[in-house]
Amino acid sequence: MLLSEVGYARPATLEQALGVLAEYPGARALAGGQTLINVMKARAAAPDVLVDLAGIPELKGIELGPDGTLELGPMTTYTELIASAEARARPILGEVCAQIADVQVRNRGTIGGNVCSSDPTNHLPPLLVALGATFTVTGAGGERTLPAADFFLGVYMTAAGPGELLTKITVPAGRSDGFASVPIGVDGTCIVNAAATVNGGVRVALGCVAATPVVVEAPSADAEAVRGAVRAAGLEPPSDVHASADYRAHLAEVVAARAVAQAERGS
Amino acid sequence: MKVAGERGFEAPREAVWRVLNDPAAMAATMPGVESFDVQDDRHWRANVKIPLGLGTLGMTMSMEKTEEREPEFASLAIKGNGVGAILSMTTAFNLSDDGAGTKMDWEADVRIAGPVGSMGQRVLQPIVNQQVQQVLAALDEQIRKASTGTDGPTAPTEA
Amino acid sequence: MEGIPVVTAQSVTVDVNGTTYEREVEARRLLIHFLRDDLDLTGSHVGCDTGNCGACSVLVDGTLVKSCMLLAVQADGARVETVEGLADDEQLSPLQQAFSDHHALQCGYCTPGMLMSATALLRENARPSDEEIARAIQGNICRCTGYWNIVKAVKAASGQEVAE
Amino acid sequence: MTEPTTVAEPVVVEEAEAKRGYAGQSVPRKEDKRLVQGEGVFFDDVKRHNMGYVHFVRSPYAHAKIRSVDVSKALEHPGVLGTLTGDEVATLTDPFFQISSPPGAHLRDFCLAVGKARFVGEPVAAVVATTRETARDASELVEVDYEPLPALTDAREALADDAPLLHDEAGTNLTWEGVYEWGDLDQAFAEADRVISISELHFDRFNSTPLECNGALVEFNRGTGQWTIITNNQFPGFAAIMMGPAMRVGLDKLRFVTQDIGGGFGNKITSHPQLVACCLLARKLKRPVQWTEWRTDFHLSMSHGNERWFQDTQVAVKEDGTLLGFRTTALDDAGAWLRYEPLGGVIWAQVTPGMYRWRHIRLDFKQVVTNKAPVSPNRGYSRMQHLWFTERVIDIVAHELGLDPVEVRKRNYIRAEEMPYETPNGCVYDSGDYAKMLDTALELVGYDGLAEKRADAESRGKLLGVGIGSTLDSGTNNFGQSRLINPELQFSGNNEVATVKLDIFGEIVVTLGTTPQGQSHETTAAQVVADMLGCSVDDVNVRAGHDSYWNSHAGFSGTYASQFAVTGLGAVKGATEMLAGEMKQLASVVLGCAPDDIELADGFARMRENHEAALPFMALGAIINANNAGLPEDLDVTLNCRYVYRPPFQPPDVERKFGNLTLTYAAQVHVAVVEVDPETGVYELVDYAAVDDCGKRINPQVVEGQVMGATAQALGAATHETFTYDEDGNLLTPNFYDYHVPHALDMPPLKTGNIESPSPFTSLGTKGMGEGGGAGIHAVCAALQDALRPRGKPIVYDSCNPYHRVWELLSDPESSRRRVSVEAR
Repeated sequence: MLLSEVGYARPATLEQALGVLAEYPGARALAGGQTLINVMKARAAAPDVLVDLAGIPELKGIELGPDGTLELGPMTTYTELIASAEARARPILGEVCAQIADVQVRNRGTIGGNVCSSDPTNHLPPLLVALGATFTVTGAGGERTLPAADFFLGVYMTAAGPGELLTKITVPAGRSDGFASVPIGVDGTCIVNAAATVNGGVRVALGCVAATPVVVEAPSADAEAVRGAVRAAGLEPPSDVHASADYRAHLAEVVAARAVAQAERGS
Repeated sequence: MKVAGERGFEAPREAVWRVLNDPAAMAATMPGVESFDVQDDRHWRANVKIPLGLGTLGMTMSMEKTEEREPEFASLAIKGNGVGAILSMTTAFNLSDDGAGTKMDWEADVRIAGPVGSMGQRVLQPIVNQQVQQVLAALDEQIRKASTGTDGPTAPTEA
Repeated sequence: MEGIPVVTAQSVTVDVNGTTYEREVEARRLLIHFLRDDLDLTGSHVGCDTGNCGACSVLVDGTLVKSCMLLAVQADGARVETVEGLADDEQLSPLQQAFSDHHALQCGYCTPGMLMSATALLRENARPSDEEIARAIQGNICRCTGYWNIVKAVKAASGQEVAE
Repeated sequence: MTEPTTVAEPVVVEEAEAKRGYAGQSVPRKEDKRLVQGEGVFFDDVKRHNMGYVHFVRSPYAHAKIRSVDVSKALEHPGVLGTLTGDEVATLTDPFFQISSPPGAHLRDFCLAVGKARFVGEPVAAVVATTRETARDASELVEVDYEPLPALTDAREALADDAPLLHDEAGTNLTWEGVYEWGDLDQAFAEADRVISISELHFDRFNSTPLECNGALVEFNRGTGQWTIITNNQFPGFAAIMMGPAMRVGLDKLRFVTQDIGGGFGNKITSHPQLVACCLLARKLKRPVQWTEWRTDFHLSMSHGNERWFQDTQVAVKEDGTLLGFRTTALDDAGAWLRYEPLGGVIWAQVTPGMYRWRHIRLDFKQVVTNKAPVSPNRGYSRMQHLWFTERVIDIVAHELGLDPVEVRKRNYIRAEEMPYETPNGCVYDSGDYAKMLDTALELVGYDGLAEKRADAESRGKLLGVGIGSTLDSGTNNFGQSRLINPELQFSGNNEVATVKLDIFGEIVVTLGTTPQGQSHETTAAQVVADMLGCSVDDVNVRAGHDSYWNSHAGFSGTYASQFAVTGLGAVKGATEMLAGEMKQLASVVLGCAPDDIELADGFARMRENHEAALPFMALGAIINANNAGLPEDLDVTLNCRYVYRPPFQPPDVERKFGNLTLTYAAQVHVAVVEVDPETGVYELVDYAAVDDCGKRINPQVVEGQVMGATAQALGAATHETFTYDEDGNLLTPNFYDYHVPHALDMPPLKTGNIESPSPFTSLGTKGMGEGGGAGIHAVCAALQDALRPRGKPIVYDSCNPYHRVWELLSDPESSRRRVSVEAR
């Protein structure tokens, strides 16, 4: 419950934030804090410095381009995204954010924090991978853009390396998306989740079955085809108190098919 | 938590064995090693800061070679003591010739206790897997370096 | 590049329920401990160490948050509302009164956080349904009541009929 | 979730004496005004000048020798005020008194681990510093040299030759065992048409996780040698008995103070080790010390409910489903220490036959220690495990014999006309009508229309099941049952105290010996007093909380074991009767009549025949307290009355393990309707009814609140709540991340009903209540077994059925079925 001593900085600009991150190798960005502060309470992590991103206007906001592309500021809270008229261009985003945790967490937690914490049970990593989002990462050396699938490197590890920040999430246009999960209790932590799109091919990203989302392409939206594709992916999910590896692998097939079915209904 | 695997190296068995038994080379494969000292040919100690993305986990690790049959088999017992965690691990590897290269069968039993352990297995198991993958990738690099004499990076790239 | 300050402690000014407080506080201090230990506002409680239970729920600049997942320094300059500010001069608010009328509390430990969540809900939604109420208090754990009477109380406080 | 529905007309079995008054009414709670304003005083709200914060260093190992503990670096840390280690504790204190007979009696239990750590999270040392954060920082600097030992985490392996031995002093992990046998088992099995064997059932480890964890603020008065312990311990009487001898001081040196407690459910009975550590630190450091237990600490180390295996069960049954008897072995996992145990080894016997008429019963109780957190009472303590077992047996028997579980229950329930009913072991069920309760519950869920609902669920690809959980909530312990555990123990009976006084300005002041945690004692006590004194509840001031300085506590004071409505209110009634008598006597002297001519009404003591001749309570209070010159010398009136309620118990017969172990038996029948998704094992409670009978209800709203809360806890325990350990003894559910308790959206629609069967044995017709919610666990297990029947008739064998277990039952029903066999005779 009690944090180790930590430094705190509240930059007003992206440049200042990157400056602090560069100066202190043990610094970590503080977004909504709904994961990081808890990890610090357990003292499972003890960053030297927290760089509070709340005061940086350019990291906020949602913009809808003329072609339907959504540009999401990483400091957008779930609540803001749910309420955003622009974000309804890709309705699944708001629908999934509304399932995350509870009101309080949605009020503080940010979409950037969700993906940067890269907890395998989070909702947004598989969703954004399935939607084919791209992430813009900014560091002292400038900006680079990479597909969501390449952003997630491991548990708590992303391509946003030391001295870098996730500065933008770009979601392409599309409507036919689905999301399904088996959580622990209503809207609890996910045991397994899956996001799907059928904009073009059938693309599923599975969460909770590996350190990072696992992408599965199915030959058709038929439930058996989807399940077969998941089976063929040869998942080796972790086992824990909520699910054995076998059960997780089984659920992965079920939720994949359900996510695809929802996506089909939306198309 | 048990993990195991098999890995091929494009180097002769002796070269692989040398790297696996060279504390300095091994230190270079481990994530976040800050200092390393060899107490005797069976005991090493290291101070590490394992990168965990949200922060680092500082640990003092002591390693003991518990069994050795040159040039094919060795086993190690590793103990780590840190603020957030206590780690204990036993690992063993078996080397065999595979054409011009070497095949390594390895297994490890990793146990973690303490606050980090309380973060949940869903997180720990993948973390252990990814650390193992990093070690193996770095090992590749060290073996390549040792067998070709070229300078590769001495430590894995920190994500 | 001109570095910005990195501090391990700083002065924090907050307005809590209409009173301004200024205190020197360590950066690592959670808002809940700042409220309880430094400001002696012990109405908000701690029931977990993982951000799950919601007993520490308060409003920061009108937004419902769990004050155990916020550093006190992050609340610098903010307006904070806690359970201590709900009643007007000992006169219970309709929501507080409804909690009592419908036996929506037993030990009373989760109640302050629960009231803040309900307050936030009623400000946005004057006539919530049962489902909306349950969703609004999803982040608040109560181990005594089973929630049924809490839903009933919030509904009654919004002026809607409830079954007796 | 939706609002609860209540049957409009409570079914009243026996018309209670029709008398207008507060008793029987849902009077608004006195506690609420402060609690809804955040003005309750919980232990952690109290501060003292210069107080230090305690942080415990806890073992990361389930089982390890402690070679050394070095606090030197911690002591050098700025802000650190001092430390406490096991070595110090071993010289400053004696081991806690053990309830058990040998070999459990040989355990040497101190407030910190001495020489060896026996579970993950066990306190090994303590550090005190000027802030909470600093104390934790410094605790990380304490260097403990551990030598890890193999851990014992499965009770079933505790007796193996190569099992790790937890306590060398005991020489075995089997710390207590006892054989209970009543009736004639041979005859029962000879008469049986069928014998159903069940190889193993498992009641899982969980607890009710009160939202406030344990803690205390402890001050030491060096002048008087007395400690003041401001704490949320819910059974100070027990804590004092444990702490005094260990600390080598008299009990008056331990002053316990409590105001508000954030839930207890039994889980706050065994905090005495930590309280001793705090006492030692307060004395050593010459300043108040404060300890707050955090959630993860609580999960790791405090008060798990008893985990129990029922092995080699055999049930003797007639063809028509008449139950004759059973035999079983109960293997109880106590965790690492016997902090309240082995009382669980006898408490279950209060409900030996469950609600059924079988007369031939044998139960071999074995309790073992393991490298897990120590167990202690949890709402429904020890009876819940046993009643879950009897309910599981009923459903398994019914399903295996092709009978209807409703009919089997009705055939075997003890009948209303048999009350009071003496059980095979001499307990007396006071009153009740279980069949009527079942009918009420079934009606609430529309049982007659269930086939339709089943078909509807099927059309949606779901499996619908209905399950019954019937259970008893035995209240008011006879502590004499402890002698069945250890004949040397000098405990029996029970008691509780209240004082009621009329103060100088006419204020009625009540003190209780209890330590309520949400049970509304202030309100219900005021109702009883107001009715008896003929005044308003608003005129009755019931002091909040408990303070052993008030001298209103007895040896068994506390709040536990469903007894306030009997012992607490019995004491209140007794003290109020005394006060009423004194008030009448005083008024009669003043008004010049006989005491019998006086009545108390509307805040006056007045002559029955002449209401004009009246004295307001204020006058009476003033006369005795401030204006007493000239009163007759022989007038023995203080208007300050103390009464100790003592239930009418006899010590049980230790040889036969026979006797009345409990005074009252409230009953609950719950019915759950569940829908299972056969593709995933995920299920949802789609309907739920809880029918309660706790005799005379003083405050129906409060009673219903207890029913609802206990139900919610049971539903949590039935679905997700489990303290599961890995083979190394790491707790896999150490906080609310992985230990999922029900949230608002998890709650099913709830319908409640009630029956009132007043207890013939209590002064108010009340029965203790609040612990009967375990019925929910039984009902959910039964509903799942019913729902899954079309899929290979799996047997629900565990009390906790998270989705993965349901999926296992669905995908491999056979392995669960192998646990059960039916032999035709």
